[in-house]
Amino acid sequence: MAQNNVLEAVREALFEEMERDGTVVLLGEDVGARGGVFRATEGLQARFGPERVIDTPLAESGIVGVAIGAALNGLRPVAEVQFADFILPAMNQLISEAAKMRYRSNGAFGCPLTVRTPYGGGVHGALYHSQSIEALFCHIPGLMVVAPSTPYDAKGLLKAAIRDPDPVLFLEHKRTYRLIKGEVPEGDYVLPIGKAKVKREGTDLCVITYGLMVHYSLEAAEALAREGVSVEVLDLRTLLPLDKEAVLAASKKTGKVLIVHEDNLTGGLGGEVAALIAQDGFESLDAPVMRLAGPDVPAMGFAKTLEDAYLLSPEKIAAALRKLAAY
Amino acid sequence: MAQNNVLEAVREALFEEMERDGTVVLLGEDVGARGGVFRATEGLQARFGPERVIDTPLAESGIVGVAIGAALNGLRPVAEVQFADFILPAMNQLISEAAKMRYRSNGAFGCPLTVRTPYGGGVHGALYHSQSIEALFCHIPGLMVVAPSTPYDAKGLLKAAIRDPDPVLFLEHKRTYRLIKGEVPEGDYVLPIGKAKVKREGTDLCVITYGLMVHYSLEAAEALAREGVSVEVLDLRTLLPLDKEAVLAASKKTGKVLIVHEDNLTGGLGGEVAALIAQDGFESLDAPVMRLAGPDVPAMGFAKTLEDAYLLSPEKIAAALRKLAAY
Amino acid sequence: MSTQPQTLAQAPELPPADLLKMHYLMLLARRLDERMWLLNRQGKIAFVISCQGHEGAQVGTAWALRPGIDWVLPYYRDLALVLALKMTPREIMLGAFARAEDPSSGGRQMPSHYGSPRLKIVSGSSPVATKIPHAAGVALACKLRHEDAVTAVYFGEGSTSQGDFHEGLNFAAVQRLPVVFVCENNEWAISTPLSKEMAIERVAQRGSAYGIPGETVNGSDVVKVYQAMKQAVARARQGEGPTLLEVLTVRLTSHSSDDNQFSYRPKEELQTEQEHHEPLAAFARYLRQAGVLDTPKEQELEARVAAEVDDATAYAERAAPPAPESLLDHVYADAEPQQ
Amino acid sequence: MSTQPQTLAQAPELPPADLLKMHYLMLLARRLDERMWLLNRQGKIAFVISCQGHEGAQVGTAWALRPGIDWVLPYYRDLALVLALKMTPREIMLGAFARAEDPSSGGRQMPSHYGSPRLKIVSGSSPVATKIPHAAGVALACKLRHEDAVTAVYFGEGSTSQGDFHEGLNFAAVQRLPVVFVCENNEWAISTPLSKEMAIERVAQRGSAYGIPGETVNGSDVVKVYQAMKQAVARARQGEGPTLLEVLTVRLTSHSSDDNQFSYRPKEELQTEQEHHEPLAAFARYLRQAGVLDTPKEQELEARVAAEVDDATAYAERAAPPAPESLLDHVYADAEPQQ
Ligand SMILES: Cc1ncc(C[n+]2csc(CCOP(=O)(O)OP(=O)(O)O)c2C)c(N)n1
Ligand SMILES: Cc1ncc(C[n+]2csc(CCOP(=O)(O)OP(=O)(O)O)c2C)c(N)n1
Ligand SMILES: [Mg+2]
Ligand SMILES: [Mg+2]
Repeated sequence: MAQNNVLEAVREALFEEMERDGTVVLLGEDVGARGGVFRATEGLQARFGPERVIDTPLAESGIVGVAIGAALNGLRPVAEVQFADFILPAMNQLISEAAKMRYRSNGAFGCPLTVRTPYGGGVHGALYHSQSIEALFCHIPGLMVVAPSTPYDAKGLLKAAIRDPDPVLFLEHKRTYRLIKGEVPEGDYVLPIGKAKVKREGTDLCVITYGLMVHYSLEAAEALAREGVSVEVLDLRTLLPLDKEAVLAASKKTGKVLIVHEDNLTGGLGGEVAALIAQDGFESLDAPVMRLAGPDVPAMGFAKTLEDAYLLSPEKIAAALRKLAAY
Repeated sequence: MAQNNVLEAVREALFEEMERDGTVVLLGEDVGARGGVFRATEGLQARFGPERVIDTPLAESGIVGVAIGAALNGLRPVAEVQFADFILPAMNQLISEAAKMRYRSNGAFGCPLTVRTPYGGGVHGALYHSQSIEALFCHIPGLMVVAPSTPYDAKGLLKAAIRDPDPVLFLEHKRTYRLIKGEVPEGDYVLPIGKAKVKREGTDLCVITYGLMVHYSLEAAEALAREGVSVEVLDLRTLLPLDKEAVLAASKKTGKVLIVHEDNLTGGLGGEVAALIAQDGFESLDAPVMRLAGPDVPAMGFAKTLEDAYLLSPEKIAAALRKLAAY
Repeated sequence: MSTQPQTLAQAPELPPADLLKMHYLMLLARRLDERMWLLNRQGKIAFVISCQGHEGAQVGTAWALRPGIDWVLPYYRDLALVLALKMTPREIMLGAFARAEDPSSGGRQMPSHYGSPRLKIVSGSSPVATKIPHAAGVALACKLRHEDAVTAVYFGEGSTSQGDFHEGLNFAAVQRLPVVFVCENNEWAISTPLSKEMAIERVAQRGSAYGIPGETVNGSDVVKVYQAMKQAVARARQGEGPTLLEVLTVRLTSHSSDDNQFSYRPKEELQTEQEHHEPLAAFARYLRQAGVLDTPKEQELEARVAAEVDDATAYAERAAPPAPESLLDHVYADAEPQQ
Repeated sequence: MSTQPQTLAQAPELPPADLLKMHYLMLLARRLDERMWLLNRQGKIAFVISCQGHEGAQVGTAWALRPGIDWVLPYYRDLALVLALKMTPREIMLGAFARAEDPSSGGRQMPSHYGSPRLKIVSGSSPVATKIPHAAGVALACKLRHEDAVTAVYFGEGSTSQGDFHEGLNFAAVQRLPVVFVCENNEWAISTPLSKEMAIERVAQRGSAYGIPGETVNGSDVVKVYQAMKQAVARARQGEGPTLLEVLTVRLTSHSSDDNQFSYRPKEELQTEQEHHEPLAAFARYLRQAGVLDTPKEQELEARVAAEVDDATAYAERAAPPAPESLLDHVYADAEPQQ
């Protein structure tokens, strides 16, 4: 099997889906000759032509709005938002339109739209090229939010997103693009949206997380293993709908939960996960449900000192785990 | 003291602040001769002129964007978004601009902006005139989110919002506008942003809530009192920043917590409140932290059957309290 | 809007039967609309938003479209338009009464939020202008499949202030998509007059910002409206790209049943407008002059329309509301409906 | 962009001293910019986005503004503009190195996100076009206080596709606000050519959608740029409302240090552009012809600029980065800074 990085896995999924299904079209800023600013769509316009890989004007609401219209009328559009931070002008289209289309038409119209966007920090992107935006969408019934952490998951889940009859926000952590490599089967496979994955089995504590933090948490778990503490790591993979069974199973098994995300703490997805456990997993808890997340500041700064101060690390996660283990 | 409803309290606060401070200006759709679609700004254009009460074009991003510019340059704008559902086109201005202005300029520029908007259901507003949008903003450091439940709080908190040097989203539950009456002192008083209020003392259980649900919860608490169960009711009043001390105090005092909101459950503010308690109030919990909220559907329907099915009621809250009491 | 007396265009290409059908549809829309206000005042339906004064713009443009073939994205004033596209009075009243059978939304949306996959009427929301980029997307799909369907999207002049208007027209212009952007300009956005919405006289002037033709036509001259729309549709179909078509209308009612327009609108303004731009009366006059309509025919039409309105009202009033549990249906495709 | 050889405008109102200062600022901007690329390639600064090719547009327009009195909302290409508004090379380099002393953001924002309350340069963000409604709001406040300050806001042509462009211009036009909207049209938005951004030839055509004047001027003819801006500023100051001023420029570099423009842009295109529109060389030629500049003067200028660039680089390189704990400061006004 090929060793690919996340970027290559995304590109492969797009390529294969476009080959397979003539209704799949890409649209976004600079997705054509440039192949996107991260090169995720490189070569696709050359292969599929400018009618199916569309360089759009610089207008995110328009991009998503046009994609919604195309989705209503038989296409399977994959819209790229160049950086997740720039999805905000499209919030109205995503929340008022894409998410509510099926519901408001009593099932008559569907919106099989995928919106891909790179999110997250650690690439000196400063305040407006580093943000995590998932929490804003994990509150929106009618949407799905997917955030893979590995090349394998990225390919299988992106294919699932494109084939799904409902709108999916597909979040690609930009730090993982080139950093994270792994085996990716050539050819077609699809992973189910809505299923978390146990990345490491453990019995004393569990970490529930997603995205880049999966890798940092695995490193932290390794460190704790060396200290004799067994840590389970659950990768949510899909953020909406949450895999409640997997969350409650991990919590029940270990009795001590640490929820980790890069996004800032207050109002983040961790609150929902903690609330779920505090209500439905209460009886098996041996300790407070802990959250470790980015600080409550608008975003991470450009200076390396500020970026490092904002970001979590394997060390910070290990420290939180030690505290929890000692409870 | 005068008995006013919430609408009158809002209008009075606006009037008094405009009298007091010549830099306060209002802007929004139909805020002038029409006095806003709910008449919250009635009479203000006649009194203060079209230069200070500005009927804008139909463009929410523009309204908020212009207000931000005005706020940067010495004014205290109060922007009205006609219905909270229509704040979504302005998300980028609110999150990328208003919330981050001070932070990104390292404290050099401030943004003393207030955005008022009517939210919530129960007025046959259907999918797009009934939504609760607070959760989307309670995740945004740099913003404050205020949601009063009574005329007294509405007046005092709106004045605080207008005088605050940072951006405040001021949410007025439209069902409370005419329904909820109460004493409102004439003349100036200001209530602090960030402070919850115990609306009813109790010892067995507590309800943590805000907005219209405060009134429904008080009714439910009354019903439980008749059954010999003592329920405390905490009105959050400010949703960001949360009054953590008040939340933890209520939880500690009663050991059993029910969080109630009209907004749909998943990703709602209740998750954050529950997570706070599950982490910092864990040791005094006698039962799972329960949430009662709107169902996870895009919004409430127009048909009365659908609206009623969506909405919480004193009875539904009382039923949840009984279940929790029996735990 | 100019107050010059209008001269109605000649329409050799429209046979008398068509002209009469158009008149019938305008009348039907007017009478249905009036009945809804009555029902609202009786407390039977919770909300009305009117087409009154816009019927000429709507039926005139609709006549250049092929119902069920061309795609249409209407807005809340477009009752006469959707009737012309073959929605039935019963379907309209089912929406007004928020019944389970309402084909647009099953009673979920406010009245006048039309939708029908069968008729290629795209479900619309309440936030204005969001549908304008949708229209470009719908047309993009048609173009990709080399279909000759045209997409028409409707909106008020106030809604052209929204960013989505700009982004939608720009995208369609760059891609030369087969879309007609129809602006029904009644010079009011609720209480906001044209002069506070924009610093131009004619919305059509906005076409030049996108490199597309912008045209203005008087909405009480139904035949001219038809001709202008026909040209725009032909341009679209021939691959010459989008047109911005502005149709001047008059809002005869308050903005909606929740509004009272005389709190901000001078009565005389409305009267003047009414005299010069009331489309139903103007079209009837034209048809009489053309010898297509006479008093007996008109009485017959009124009777037929009244019966249809009665039937639709009675049918919808008796129809069942959506079941409470159905509020959980159709959040996602794979969620089984509960009933 | 037309490739006709340009004829530089005469500028009787600009004394030689001004012309020389303008040239100095353009040169300073160019050399600072070049140095930043060097530092980027050395791994010393993480990101560069260039003004190269835009200096004429920026200094020409700046010359019609009063630094510290008129309000300016620049965008990331506006290095020459902010230098003309009296930001210093040290301040620029402090931003490039993301130092605590960076006056724009204390090292929080990417380089070229300028801000200074003292100079009335409004802090900008990365999402494009959001600042356009801000400019209207800033001007609204000036108008309300009957100040004669004008507000100028700058952006690229690609950014005119955003809804906020439309909403901002429309608001300013309706309220007749004292704003000049300056579009630096380099015909590229990263890799997207003008033809995929809009179906018009000139951004200035968009003015008519708002009922405001739209004008196009060649950015390598600095004096003409100045004259056009002066007129627009005068109009604003006299209460005649906003102007959309398009200045044609050439993007001499890749979009940013993260881009390689030859992956999408034909080399010849850039060469042609460069020959005809390179503003620094064109202005120098003009000054020589006018007898204001000669070789010794130019050498002297180059030496002075080099020294300034060296000083700024050395100063900023030595300056301290922001303290890690300071990331918690300035979320709200009442939060005490931690240090
Ligand atoms: C985004 C958004 N903001 C506000 C509203 C509230 N609203 C409904 S209709 C309307 C006025 C629309 O005016 P216009 O577009 O001219 O259409 P008309 O009603 O005059 O036909 C407003 C402000 C809305 N529906 N959507
Ligand atoms: C809302 C938003 N979307 C995308 C981007 C990414 N981006 C940065 S600059 C740019 C191109 C801007 O082109 P133009 O406005 O012509 O300015 P130029 O760089 O050519 O001077 C893009 C797409 C952004 N900054 N903001
Ligand atoms: Mg109108
Ligand atoms: Mg450009």
